[in-house]
Amino acid sequence: MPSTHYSIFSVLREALRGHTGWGPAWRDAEPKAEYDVVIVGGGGHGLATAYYLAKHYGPLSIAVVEKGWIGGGNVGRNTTIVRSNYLLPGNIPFYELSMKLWEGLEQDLNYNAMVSQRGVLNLYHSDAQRDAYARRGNAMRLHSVHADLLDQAAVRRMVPFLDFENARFPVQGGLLQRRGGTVRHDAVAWGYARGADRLGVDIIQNCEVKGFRREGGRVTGVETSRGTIGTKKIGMAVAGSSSRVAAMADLRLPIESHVLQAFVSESIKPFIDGVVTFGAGHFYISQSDKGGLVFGGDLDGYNSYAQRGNLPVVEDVLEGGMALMPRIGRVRLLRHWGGIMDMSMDGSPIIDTTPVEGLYLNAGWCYGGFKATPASGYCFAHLIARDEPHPVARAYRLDRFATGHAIDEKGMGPQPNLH
Amino acid sequence: MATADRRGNGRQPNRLETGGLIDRSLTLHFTFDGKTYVGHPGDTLASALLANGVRLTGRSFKYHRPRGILSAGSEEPNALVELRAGARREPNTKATVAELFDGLAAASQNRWPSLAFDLMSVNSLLSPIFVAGFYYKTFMWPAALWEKLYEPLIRRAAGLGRASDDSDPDTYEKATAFADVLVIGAGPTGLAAAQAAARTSARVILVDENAALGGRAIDDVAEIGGNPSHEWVKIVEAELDRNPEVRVLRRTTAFGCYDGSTYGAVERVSDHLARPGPGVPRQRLWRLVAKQVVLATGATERPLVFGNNDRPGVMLAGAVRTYINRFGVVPGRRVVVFTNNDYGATTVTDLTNAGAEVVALVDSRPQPTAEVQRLADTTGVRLISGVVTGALGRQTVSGARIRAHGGDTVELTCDLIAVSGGWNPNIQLTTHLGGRPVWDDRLCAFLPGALPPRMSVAGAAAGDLILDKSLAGGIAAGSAAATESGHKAVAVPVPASTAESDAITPLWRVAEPDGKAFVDQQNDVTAKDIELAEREGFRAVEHLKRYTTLGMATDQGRTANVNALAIMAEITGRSIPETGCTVARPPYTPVALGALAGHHRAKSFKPTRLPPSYRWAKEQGAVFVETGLWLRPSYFPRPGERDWLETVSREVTTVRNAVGICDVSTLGKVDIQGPDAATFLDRIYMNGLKTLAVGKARYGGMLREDGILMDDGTVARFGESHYFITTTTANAVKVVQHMEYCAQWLWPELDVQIVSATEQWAQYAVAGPKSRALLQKVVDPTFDISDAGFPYLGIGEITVGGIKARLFRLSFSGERAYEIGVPARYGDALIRRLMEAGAEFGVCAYGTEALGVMRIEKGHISGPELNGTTTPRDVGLGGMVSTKKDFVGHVLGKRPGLVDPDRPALIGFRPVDRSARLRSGAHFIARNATPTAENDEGYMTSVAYSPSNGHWIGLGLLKRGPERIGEIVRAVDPVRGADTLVEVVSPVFVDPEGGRVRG
Amino acid sequence: MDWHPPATLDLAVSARETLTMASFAAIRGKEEALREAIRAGYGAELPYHAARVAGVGITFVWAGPNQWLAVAERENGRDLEAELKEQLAGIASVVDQSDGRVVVRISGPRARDVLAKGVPIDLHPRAFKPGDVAITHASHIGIILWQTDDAPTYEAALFRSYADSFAHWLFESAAEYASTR
Amino acid sequence: MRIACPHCGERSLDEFLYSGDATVRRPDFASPTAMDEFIAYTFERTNPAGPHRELWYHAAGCHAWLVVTRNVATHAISSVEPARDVALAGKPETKDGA
Repeated sequence: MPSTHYSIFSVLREALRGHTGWGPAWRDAEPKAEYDVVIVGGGGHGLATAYYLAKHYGPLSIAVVEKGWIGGGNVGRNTTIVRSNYLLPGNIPFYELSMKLWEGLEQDLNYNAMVSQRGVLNLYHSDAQRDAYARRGNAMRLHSVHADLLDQAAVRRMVPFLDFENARFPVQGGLLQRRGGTVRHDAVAWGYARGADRLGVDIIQNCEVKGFRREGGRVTGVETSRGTIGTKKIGMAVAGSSSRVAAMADLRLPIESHVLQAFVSESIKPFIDGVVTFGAGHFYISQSDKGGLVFGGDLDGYNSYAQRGNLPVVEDVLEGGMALMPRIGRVRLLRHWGGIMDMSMDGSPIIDTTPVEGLYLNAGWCYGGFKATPASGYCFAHLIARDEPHPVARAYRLDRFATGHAIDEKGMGPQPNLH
Repeated sequence: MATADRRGNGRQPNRLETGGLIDRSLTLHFTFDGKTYVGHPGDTLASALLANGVRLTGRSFKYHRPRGILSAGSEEPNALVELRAGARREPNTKATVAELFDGLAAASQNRWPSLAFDLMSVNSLLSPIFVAGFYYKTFMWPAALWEKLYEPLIRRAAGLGRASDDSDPDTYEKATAFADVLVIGAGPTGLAAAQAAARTSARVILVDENAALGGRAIDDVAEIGGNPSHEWVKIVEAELDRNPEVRVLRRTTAFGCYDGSTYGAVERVSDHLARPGPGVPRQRLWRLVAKQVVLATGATERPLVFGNNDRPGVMLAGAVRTYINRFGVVPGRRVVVFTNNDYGATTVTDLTNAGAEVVALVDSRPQPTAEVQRLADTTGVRLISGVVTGALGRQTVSGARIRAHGGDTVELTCDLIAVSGGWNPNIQLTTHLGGRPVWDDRLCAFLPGALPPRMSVAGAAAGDLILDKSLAGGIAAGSAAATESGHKAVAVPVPASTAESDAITPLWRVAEPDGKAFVDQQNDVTAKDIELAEREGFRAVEHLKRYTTLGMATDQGRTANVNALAIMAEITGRSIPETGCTVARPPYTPVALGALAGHHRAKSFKPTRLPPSYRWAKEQGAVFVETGLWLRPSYFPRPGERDWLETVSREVTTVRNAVGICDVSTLGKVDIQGPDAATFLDRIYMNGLKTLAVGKARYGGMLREDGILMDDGTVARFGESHYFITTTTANAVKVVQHMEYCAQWLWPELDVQIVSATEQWAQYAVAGPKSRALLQKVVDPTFDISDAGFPYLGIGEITVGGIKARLFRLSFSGERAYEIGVPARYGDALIRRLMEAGAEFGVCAYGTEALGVMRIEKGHISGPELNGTTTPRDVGLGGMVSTKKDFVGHVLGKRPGLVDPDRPALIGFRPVDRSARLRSGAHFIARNATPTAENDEGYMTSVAYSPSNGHWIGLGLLKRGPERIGEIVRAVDPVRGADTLVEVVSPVFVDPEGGRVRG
Repeated sequence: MDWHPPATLDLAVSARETLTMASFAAIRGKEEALREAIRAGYGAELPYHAARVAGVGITFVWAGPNQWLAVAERENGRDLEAELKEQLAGIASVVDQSDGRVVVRISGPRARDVLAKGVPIDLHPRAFKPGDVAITHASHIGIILWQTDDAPTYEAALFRSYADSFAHWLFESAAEYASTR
Repeated sequence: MRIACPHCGERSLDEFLYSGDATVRRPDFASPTAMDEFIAYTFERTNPAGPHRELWYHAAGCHAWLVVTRNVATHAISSVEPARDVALAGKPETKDGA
């Protein structure tokens, strides 16, 4: 009998029989003719949506269709950070719901995605930055999300390896969210896939969406590389490709696709506990459980669908890195890669219905999509099942640009590459 | 080399008497794990360790199995050491590429307490549990223990070497170089390509990761052009070095291919020395921009997958040859050669020539090829058609178990198993821009697919593994690249070379191995792990990699990926192309992070801009603050002042009662001229400017197209078609960019010329009731600056000591004030003159702190209010916005969300308890409400201690703020533990009637 | 500027402190009139592209589309802003740049090697010659760069506030060659 | 990536700033449907995964705004024109089309 549930007993039993009894984590499903709901996109958000739909709103027949292999988009190419240290009321409750779901994820999914809450520290280097972080920390506290404003001495105790002596922009302190941290990114996709599969969801890989079937302004199915699948409800969760897929339904979105690079170093003995974000340059860093320094910086800055970046940004990121922590000079960069970000016009996401009835949109995640995965799936499932927004995601409307209700954390305006 | 001694070779049991490209006349001392050894110039750490008979060099990542030296190059998965010590400690350094220098100190890593006796090797006993993906299935019970127990344990075990505990003491730099033809790799192919290209007079850059050029031509014994191949290398190298248009970058790895035919390369300028010379960087990052590129990166040998194939003493056959031929080291005395191809088989010759005994040539192919038969005949080696099923020995190889086709098993004693599973062309750079490799069944390898623009591939990297084809390919590619880049072809004959055979029959893994059969040695991924991944559904190549961590180690799986893919294909019954392919990410080999930063670290992270009064302010003992790139005086402490607050308060009081001087040169200044200048500015600013009289200035605000405030400043009109505007310091560059955008893209029909003049003028605010009196002593007397002749908002061109200057009657402080500008070179002289002239009035210099206090006292907005989310109305400027004309932001500023009367709007605050301190970032809550998100009504943007009022004051954005004057609200600041009652008051705390400014 | 140039025979660095400079741009429709005025007044042909030309007692540096920088020695109180405003009245906008930028001269056999460490353009003699101009940057600092002779000698005009940082980069980049001869 | 500035020649990416879609044109503020037009102009994007015309600014060079035609999927650039020229050429067309 194949082992499906993970427990101390099943792990030991399989260890004794050479692990020959494990079954597939998820079935490689064949598409059926019709489903109640089809989720387009087998990334973190799509799989989480399917999981929560099946768990909370069933019984429903649900399929997730994925162009390539599941988890191959941004859930598999990010820097693994989770946090809810947002400023604006449209964002905080949503990301806090996500944090809470992260905190219970392993038990919920019976899958260890290594949720590790070792803290997220945003450094400040000026009085103005301190005040902005105070405003943010206070906003979090008003939402019952804990945050601490640290002075320089406290930061020094916590992360003594930064440059406190010779910095161009000296560290003055930081805003700390102790519950922030990292999660093993690939495992999130696999865990949700396995969880959804066990609730009967069909996960269909190598199945590319080619178009939407519509009758009288509402959807009736999706055309895929593996045939047409009938359905009345389609959830789009294809961040990075949202504009392309939306175009199949004749929608133009407030989104540009931009490339964000991520970096990992060779494995070294862990010395960085949590996540540290430089406030005077484009650089943030954490260290994985395997020992690699995982870091990143700013967008490359130009529209792109190629999953790669260019050298100037690589240099910019490492200039920030060496300015912040000059002891990493002799550590080596192992790999850098790029992911395609759905950059929205205000830097915040969209979870909403669309002008096409039955077509639901989950898009515009910018570079914040990974940390949002559980809440995104949770709220998108709610929207699809109930046809009304989940209360914590109600600000993520598609028409907010027309009405002047942008959720602009950075205050950069309708310039996607500046968010 | 001064410290190297000439006393002798020491005992190097495996060093050959002759041969190799090392200098036996010099002896270098080095240590490994504290023990001293000797080697020679030309050695790598690996070759020197092998020469000294050291085989155990490291422990594997997960199971802590003993590991030795597998390769002789940058693909090495096992022999990783911590090189150097202290601040220069370099973790995970491959011993196979670390050049030996006198005094080198290296230590093994990831073992405790010692390399030979590693307690962590108990992990090996737990290996039945620690299979691929075990993390995801376990450590969940109970949930609380993950972060308290399991993860800390995992993190303690994680990582290989240790990063230094101190700042890297060496320097790095970056440079850019351009070439007609960039040749990557200086093996026979690359040398031939560079030679062919250079002869056309093209500008050529040749890079190679090694110190010595030659590649296979120095690793193997062959003839090229009638010379021993290493002699041919010298001849070509000399020709290239003589050519002034050729730049040869040795010890340089081209690590990444980027758009626009730009290649990242890192030159290890000083890594072969104990420390860099004076002024010399440790490493240099090159951005190489090439019209044409010839990729001649050769190929990497694949190991064979059999039992205990990770034991020290199992070595790639090509590496065995390299150690013999390039380093004069024979890595074993009794050797089994195990191969599936002809090239691997010929290793027998090198070993025999070096005096080693080849106890068997094990060829997995059912029938020996003609080449192998000839080899067996000429050397008399025992030829076994079969496979090695397992290496014997605990810490190092002591024998090999061999299963002949037909089933006979034999155990042979040996100390080295030389293995060859075929060759993988080094095509990584062809895939960096998304090119997909294509599978070649004959070579059993991936070849380059679609290439990056302007790249060609030659030699082994293109699948031409045989020497004569490599040379011909190199010459053809070099010539073609030079021609493509605009040079006239010069015919270069292909030199004759030794005949070779590349015949191969694939063997991806040995069936029924004796012991664990490793695919990825560094990450401890076995053939069984691949089976498990397949069983659990992780069949896509990327799933396989991510689930098992295969190919994710410091060697990027260069010796592992293709074997793994082929094994997955075997298990699933699909072909290799159906299974997938491996696409590489940069860098090709790991690159020191310091090199990517170069000069830009510590104080040089970003340039520092110094304002004109910097030198003078420094003399005065000013405290400076970083404002963007500028370093501005923050305040000017005087002896006896207790703290900054006392100093700043004194500066404010001096301005309000007498006169003060502040360097405001950092404000952006833009000169705008042209017949359409007035129309142009009218479309940029939200308020009308066409009516501004010549000789006058006006406050102006500009919006983004979405109706949000972008910047504010003054607009001065010097002539009908000549304006001079100021911007905030922070937005100086952005505003010029915006204006250029409007002039070139939105309204190109307008004739306007925009020139940044920020740096031309040293500009000082002279503020306070005595400001005119002071200026009258400085401004040349021909100019009337009386209130009648020079009223508030008047501007004019004047002279100061005969120098042309500009005077603006503007005030940020609310006092009678001027800004006086002189050409920047006179800035230092002017501040000295102003201070001297002001002495009789009690003048003081003031910095950004006092400037900030006074603007808050006057309710003027600044950065915290101009935060990219406020409308003019939000900050009390709604009345300025024109309703008639077109300007940027006009239409979208009327969206309902932006005109909602409930939006927080700017208002003033003072503490009910006047002794209480206010802080920016506090949120406003109605007096009797609980502090929750629902009751959040806005936040404090700016605060100051107001010496003029004798208490703290604040500006903030409060829901319907202007309607609530007199109300008392809470300013809650939980992150600083404060909750203060504040009264809503007018945002103007000083001289609300505005009389002082007019004098 | 904080001058501590490294001692080497292969590189000479100096600041040109005695220049008067002004930028100017043609008013629309007056492009030809401007060229004629420069021709008549200074005997120089204004370059359309990134180049620097010499006139009588003056040089003109291309500074962007329809924009030039006039550079001259500041002898006898010469003030190019005033001079050009008079010469080009009604045909061009003129702005004083004498103090906005400092001009650094970098000369000698090592000049190319040192500049390559911060300037991302091709200065090989086949690509960049005396008379050529480039608006670019050096180590994050904007410059207008031109070559004056084959020594080679380059001049970089940069905003005054960056001078110390520029010098620091330049001298650090040159340090490698300090002890070569 | 390298962009051939029509004024300065080919330069590295780090001299330029990308600034969005060049296929949208600022509407007439006096149009009766100005609000809708400005909303579409400012916020809605086609964002194609292929050839695209976009605005770049030669920030560290000649300060020219450029219209770059670039394949967003491959980064291959097929043309670079001064934005002023494109805008002037497009002006009457915009009026006719409006």
